[in-house]
Amino acid sequence: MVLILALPPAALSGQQAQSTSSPSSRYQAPVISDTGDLKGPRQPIFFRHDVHAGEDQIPCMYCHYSAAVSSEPGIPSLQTCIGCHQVVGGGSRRGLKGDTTAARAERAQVQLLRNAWRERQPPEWIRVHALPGFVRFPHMRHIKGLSTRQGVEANATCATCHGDVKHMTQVEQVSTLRMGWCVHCHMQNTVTRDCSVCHY
Amino acid sequence: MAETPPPTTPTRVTYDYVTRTIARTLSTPSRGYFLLLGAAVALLAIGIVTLLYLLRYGLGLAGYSHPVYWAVFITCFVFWVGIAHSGTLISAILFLFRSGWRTAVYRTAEAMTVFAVMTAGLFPLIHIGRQWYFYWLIPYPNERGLWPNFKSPLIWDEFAIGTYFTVSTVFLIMGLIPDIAAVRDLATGWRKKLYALTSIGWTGSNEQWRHYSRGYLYLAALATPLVLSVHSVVSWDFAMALVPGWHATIFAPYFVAGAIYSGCGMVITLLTPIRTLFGLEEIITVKHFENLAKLCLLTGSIVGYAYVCEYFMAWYSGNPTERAAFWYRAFGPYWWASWTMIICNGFLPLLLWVKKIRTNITALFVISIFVNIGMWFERYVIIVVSLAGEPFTKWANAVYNPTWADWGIMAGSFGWFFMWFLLFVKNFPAVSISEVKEVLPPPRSKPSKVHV
Amino acid sequence: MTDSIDRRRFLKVLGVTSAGAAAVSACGIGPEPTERLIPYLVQPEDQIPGTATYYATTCRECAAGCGVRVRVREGRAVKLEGNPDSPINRGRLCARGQAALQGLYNPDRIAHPMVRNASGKFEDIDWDGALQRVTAKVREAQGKGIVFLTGAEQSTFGDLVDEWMKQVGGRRMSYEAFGFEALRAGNRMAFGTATLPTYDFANAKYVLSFGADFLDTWLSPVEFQNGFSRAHAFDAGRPASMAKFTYVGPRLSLTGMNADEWIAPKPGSEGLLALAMAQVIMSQHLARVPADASKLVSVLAAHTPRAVAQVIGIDEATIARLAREFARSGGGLAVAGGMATQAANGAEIVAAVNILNYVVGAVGTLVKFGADLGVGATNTFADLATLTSEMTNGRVALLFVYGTNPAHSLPGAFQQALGKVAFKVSFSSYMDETAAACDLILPDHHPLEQWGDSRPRAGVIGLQQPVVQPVFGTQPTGDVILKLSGRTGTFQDYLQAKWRARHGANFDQYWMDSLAKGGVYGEAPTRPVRLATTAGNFSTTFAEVPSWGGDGDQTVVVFPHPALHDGRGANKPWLQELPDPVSKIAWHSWVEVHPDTAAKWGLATGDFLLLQSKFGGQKFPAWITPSVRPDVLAVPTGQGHSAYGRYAKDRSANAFELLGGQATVYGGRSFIVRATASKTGEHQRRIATIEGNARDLGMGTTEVLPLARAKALHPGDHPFHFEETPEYAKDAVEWWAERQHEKAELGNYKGEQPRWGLAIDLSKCTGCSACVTACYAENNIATVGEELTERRREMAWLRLERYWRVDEHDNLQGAVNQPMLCQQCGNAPCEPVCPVYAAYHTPDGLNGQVYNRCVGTRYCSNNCPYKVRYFNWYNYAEKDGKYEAFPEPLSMLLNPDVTVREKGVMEKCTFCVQRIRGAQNQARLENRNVRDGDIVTACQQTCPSDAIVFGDLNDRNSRVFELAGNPRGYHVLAGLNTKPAITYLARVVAQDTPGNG
Amino acid sequence: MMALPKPLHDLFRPPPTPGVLAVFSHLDTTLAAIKRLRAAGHTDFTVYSPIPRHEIEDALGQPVSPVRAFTLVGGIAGCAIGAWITLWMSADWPIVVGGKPVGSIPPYVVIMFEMTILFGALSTILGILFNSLFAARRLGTILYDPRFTNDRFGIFVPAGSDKVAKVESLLREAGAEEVRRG
Repeated sequence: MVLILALPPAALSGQQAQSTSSPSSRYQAPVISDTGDLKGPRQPIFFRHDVHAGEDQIPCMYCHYSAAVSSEPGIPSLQTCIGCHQVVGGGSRRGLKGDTTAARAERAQVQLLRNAWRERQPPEWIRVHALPGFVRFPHMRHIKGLSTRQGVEANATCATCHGDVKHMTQVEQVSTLRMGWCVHCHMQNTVTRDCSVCHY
Repeated sequence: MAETPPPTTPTRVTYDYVTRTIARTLSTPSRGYFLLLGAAVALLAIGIVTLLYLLRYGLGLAGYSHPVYWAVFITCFVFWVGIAHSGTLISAILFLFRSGWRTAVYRTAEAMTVFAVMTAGLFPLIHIGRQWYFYWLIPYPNERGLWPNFKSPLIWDEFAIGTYFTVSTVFLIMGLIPDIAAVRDLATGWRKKLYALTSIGWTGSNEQWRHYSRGYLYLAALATPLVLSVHSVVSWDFAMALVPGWHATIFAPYFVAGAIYSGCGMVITLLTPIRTLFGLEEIITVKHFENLAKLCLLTGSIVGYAYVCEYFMAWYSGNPTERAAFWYRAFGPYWWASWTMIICNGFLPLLLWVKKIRTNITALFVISIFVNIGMWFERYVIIVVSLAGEPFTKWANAVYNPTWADWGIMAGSFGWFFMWFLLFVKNFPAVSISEVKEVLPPPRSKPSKVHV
Repeated sequence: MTDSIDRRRFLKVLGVTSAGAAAVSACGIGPEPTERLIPYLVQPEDQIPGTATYYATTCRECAAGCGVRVRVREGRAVKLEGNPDSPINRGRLCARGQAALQGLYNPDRIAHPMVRNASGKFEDIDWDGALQRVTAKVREAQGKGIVFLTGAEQSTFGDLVDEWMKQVGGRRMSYEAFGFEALRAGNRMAFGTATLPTYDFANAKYVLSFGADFLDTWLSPVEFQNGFSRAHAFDAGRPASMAKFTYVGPRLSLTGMNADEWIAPKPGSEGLLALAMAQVIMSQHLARVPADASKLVSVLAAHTPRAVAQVIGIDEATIARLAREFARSGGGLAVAGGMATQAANGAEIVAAVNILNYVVGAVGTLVKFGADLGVGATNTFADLATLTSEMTNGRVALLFVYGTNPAHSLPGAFQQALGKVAFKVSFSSYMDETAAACDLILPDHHPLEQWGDSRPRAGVIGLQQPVVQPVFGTQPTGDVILKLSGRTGTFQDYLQAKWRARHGANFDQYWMDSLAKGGVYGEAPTRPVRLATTAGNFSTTFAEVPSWGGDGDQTVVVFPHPALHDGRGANKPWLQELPDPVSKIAWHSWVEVHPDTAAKWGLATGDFLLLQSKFGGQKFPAWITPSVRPDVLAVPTGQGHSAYGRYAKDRSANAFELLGGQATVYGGRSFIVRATASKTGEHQRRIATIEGNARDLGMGTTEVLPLARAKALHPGDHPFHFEETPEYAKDAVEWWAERQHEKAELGNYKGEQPRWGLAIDLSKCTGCSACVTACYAENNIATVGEELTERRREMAWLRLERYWRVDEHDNLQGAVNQPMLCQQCGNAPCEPVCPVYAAYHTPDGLNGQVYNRCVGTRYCSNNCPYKVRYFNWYNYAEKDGKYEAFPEPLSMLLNPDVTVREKGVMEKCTFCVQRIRGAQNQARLENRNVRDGDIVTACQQTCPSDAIVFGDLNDRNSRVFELAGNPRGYHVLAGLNTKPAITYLARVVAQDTPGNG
Repeated sequence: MMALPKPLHDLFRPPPTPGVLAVFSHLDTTLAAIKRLRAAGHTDFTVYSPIPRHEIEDALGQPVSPVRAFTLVGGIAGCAIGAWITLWMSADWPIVVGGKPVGSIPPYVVIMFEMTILFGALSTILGILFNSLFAARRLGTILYDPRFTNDRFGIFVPAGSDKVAKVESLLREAGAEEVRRG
């Protein structure tokens, strides 16, 4: 685990990052002038998945590193953020296209993070995807199962439930996460519908 | 008003007399009526408050104690379902048998049935642990794609009780329609409007009578197996389980007989004051009571026979757990409940062999009260004592005692029942007008020997 | 006292709040509150969210020093399990060890230092201020007497205290309420060494206990139980190897009820029995007697069976038979302790038993001096009596108390003497009686929060490491002492320095290995001992059975409670709610009365008896039982606290108050006292949670086989085959059953699936109830408290049913213990009656219980013949509710993998389905199938006697498959055709009729 | 009175039927009147009675009520629905309980039975309502007397102005206590 934390994102994503890194085809996250229109809950720091996962192509499991090996995906520790943001001050990504106001705004968000780290006060993220206490959702089983079945890399399976987070400026819940939704998928994939797989 | 009454009939009891006597029961209520109604509502209030407590804090407020997981609530449930049985029996089965005497008592019995089922139906909702999820027992399409388990006797129960409630309600309403029309034609003011609406255009024309009589006959024919099935299904709640003292093939007929027995008892209990208060002595005669008493005697004897059978089979089977269960029942810590039940249901009805007792309404009233008590205890014994004496594992040395919450809900159920019953008898004819007339000789211009 | 913990700080530690919080809120009504996720600042390296991490440390609940592994999830310790590397407990743990977590997260812990102010009340003080005061007081008290009182503390911490005391001119004393003074004195008398040897039960061929409760409270119970069950278990196929166990004592304890034979001589005369047996063995040359034993001949000659039979109340033939059995077994091990050695002549009794061991050659082979037990180094009761008088006389100016609660267990004189001490400092983390009497409280970390070690026996050092962040604002006493003694560094540095001194080269590797393994596990060489020259000099004391202190017509035996022990367990609801293995009484104390006595007095179970000794009087509800001698009343300790938190305070009566303060000649304490008994007229409706008697044996519930019959069994035999279907109907029933099951395999039930099953060997099960507490811990089972326990609403998914076992003359010989849990029936009666499929059959053969689907009709429980389903009558997780089972921070130990059930829901044993699913998930990640042994249920994991085995019944190579086919195997209530997944292996009893030695 | 569009007006407020209403105090006179009316070729007259009397039915010679068909169809449909919900719902999410087949008939018979009764009874009620209230002559279009629910019998004979007098006399002759035109 220590090893993974110490490596830069590209090292982890390996080949994939190389193969898709043609600069022209790269997704560029939009400039957001009015955050009030965005769906999903407002987070204490305006962390943009579309910038990190979309534009910068950081694999999901760089931050949510335990998703493929544990039942809980975990949320990255502040150290993970600061690992990059010690150097990356924000406001210089391609997608901004030189918009100085936007760049200043993004730098301000990075500054919030740096302050939190300095004051050792982690931000309280608002939970977007929550299941009731009586449901078990082992992330690693789903990631393994979906990636095997669909023949894709583990990071590509997240979207099945979480939606296209890579292009979400602010993360919102796209699936109902209700039992009917779970069961529907289980039946489509002919996996068990036994109650005690999720409820115990 | 009949001009030349037939000699065989008392002069006073004519069609008109019947209509007016029965319609008089709907006159402005007395203070006593309001006192009774107030008492019923007060009891109901106790029940509601208790229920709120149960909802807030949990079923732990009741006396439940491992392994007695069903107790007073289910006892009351079976008690009220049992009460509900004589109504349809009297109105449907005796109708099919063309028993003339039923006409004077069947309306009361049928109303009692409907309200008793309404009461009984509350208990399964109250007694479950998460009352707010009661609708999960209903097969409705839902997002989760889940259905109830039709193998569970509780689902059978739900269907049986639901059907019984529906059918007995429509049966009661069907019977009421011609009578409401009769009352409508006497009433004035808002009541006339109410009855005009509820009699849905009844005139007594030959077309109406033609379909009505046929339909009523089919309803009776459907209700008859239903009556037998409902209490059989209720008995299977127990007989399908493997608890010694429950798991017996005799349960269905035993419960049906017990139900009719308790129902007849309750009919006597209810009719006695109604008859006196509303001055219906000439419509509901001692003969009616005697017939009810005979029915009690018959069903009571069947119940007594079932008791003997149960004990005999427990001994004769040689099954040690069965024997232990019945030994516990008779001589265990709940012996008093068992013997109350045996005396009230096994021995008390034997008094009805004596014609003097059978025709003494005061005596019958007292006996009927004991019948009710005895039948309540029968369910208590079957449910609580069988569970408490569970002989499979010695873990089961139960210390069950009901608490205020048990009694509160039970009181509430009596309040609920009597509230509806009292409201009913003051607003709708408590004795069938048209059917009582049917057993009277029709008015003729010249005396005739035509059969009644 | 219960300062609310700083929740924010907690959450930072936790990393994610979701798991625990969601588990508690469970299935509430209404919209889910907005959840917040608080990230770690720095991710702990060895923790993965959603995955448990295990840390090895050492259990400090008693002096046995078992190794434990702590399961940590998201920074919370959620479960303790035995450390398989530890030679002491070999991966097993007792109920008290399991409950250590409730000490860590106890809601009544002292959160901050507290000082007694002028008005006599405690007020908070900061650590700096507190330490300044202590420094000042130490300076003041120097030369006027400083005493540091600890519990049994054979550890580096003890060394530190010794150093500090030397520095300030004080002294350290250690105190254990149930010390082993008689054992030490007896060993000195017989062998000239006052140390406590270790006992090798596993290799014994005959175990004879003179009151030593080695399965519950004596020395090292988990270790001994593990060894004992190896010796005492019966395994068909292997040469019959069952060691007979005979128990000698006035009452059946947990240990006693496992005996094959119970001998109840007059209390205090046990030594005579041992001597008479030795006499028979020597005179009849039944064993190869060591040469130097010849000097005993003359002593023993006075103790022929004929001579002692009258005094001890056991007939001559029995004594001779016991001697023959013991000697001829070729591996007899006799142990003395507990009740038999608490009389004034306790040391002599031990010496007599030592002689018995010696003459059969057990000393040196089964009794191993050399691997001496650390608990033998505590101060004696006489020392404590001296301390008391010193305190009374003002010769102690400053008293430190650490890890012990003398104000509860020592006589009243000690409490009065405490008042004479100028300044008292307690390091207790709980407001126990001693802390409440002190002037300053410097709350210590819980052992799971701090560094330390423990030397339970020579050769073994258990290492103790912090496994969770401190829950409260406590400080480790080691750090405090270092600060007080003016040294730099933490106790961790001190500990490492000490270890480094012991092991110089390559220390870092050594340290990491020790941390990973949980300690250093060596074996001390056995030291040969010879009979001391004085060995035969004691027998004069046996001229008659002694009388003990006090007056009154009744003999009252005070014994340690198996779970609460001397009272230290009383603040843990798991232990309070754990029914005593013998009496099955929970949450309160009792007095054991023989039925004959009860009949004489007109006493019913539950009637209160006032026991009045010369030293004090206490009221106890009577429990009428044949498991006690008619002339003896027995009372457990553990209850009757006047402080010690919400679970312990003002609960029942303190048996210690009956006892006197006079030390015996060997420096111990007499736990037998004369008293008068009178009825008070009060009555408790229900005191025991369960009653079982001999009649229930063989009724399809509990099966017992005599040894001879068990030996004659061949594979494939079915001694308990219960044939309910008559011959003529058999074909029809089988055809029907087959059709049923064919149709039952529709849908997703097709295909090869495992069928999980359990095998429980009743020959191994001792009834110690460790599994019960383990189950509580693993499955978030609510404790319901005394009131609801009395109403039989306890939630124990796994209960131990105790059935008395009598011989052909109806004399009680012991008990059979049967763990009763959900049988996961193949044809489960509970399932079809559920209207909403909350109880249903999983494809892998479990009786699933879907809590969130349950509406609570309770029909399933009514239809369960085993009565193993439990209902949530209230919301036991409701915050500040009347019956709240997990008040903060107790909720921290909730297992995040298991739903916390809400009110109105039925629950039951699931075979630890969360562990099954966890193992399946893990196996799938590794692209393999689940292997036998991957899944270990919580009860199996902790069982000190290895009586429970879990596995797949469809796997022909699994251990459980093999055991299920054992001819001793049977299903409970097989006649009901429920097809349980649990196979019980009948208890085998080594019954030897007289003359059949 | 609210004005209704014509088709609705016709439906809800049909015009009164002209005819004659006779009130009888005795059953035998009523029966006599029926006989005479039938002999006179009247078929669509309405007889009111406080109770159903088989003598009247006999005298009228009506066919058996079609309500029984409703009962039969309802019962069969109920049984089928009972079978369908139990079997289909069990198979929709097959769950094994107590080692029993997913679709086990014996317990489902109970549900089928109850559904038979329920649907049979409900469709019987529908049959009665349909036949006697909607398919029969509409209330309010013919003359009625409140005494008919008490102790009087009545006969309403629809008759145009041409026949009224003749019918009146016929009824009076049969023993009518009172005759009215409407």
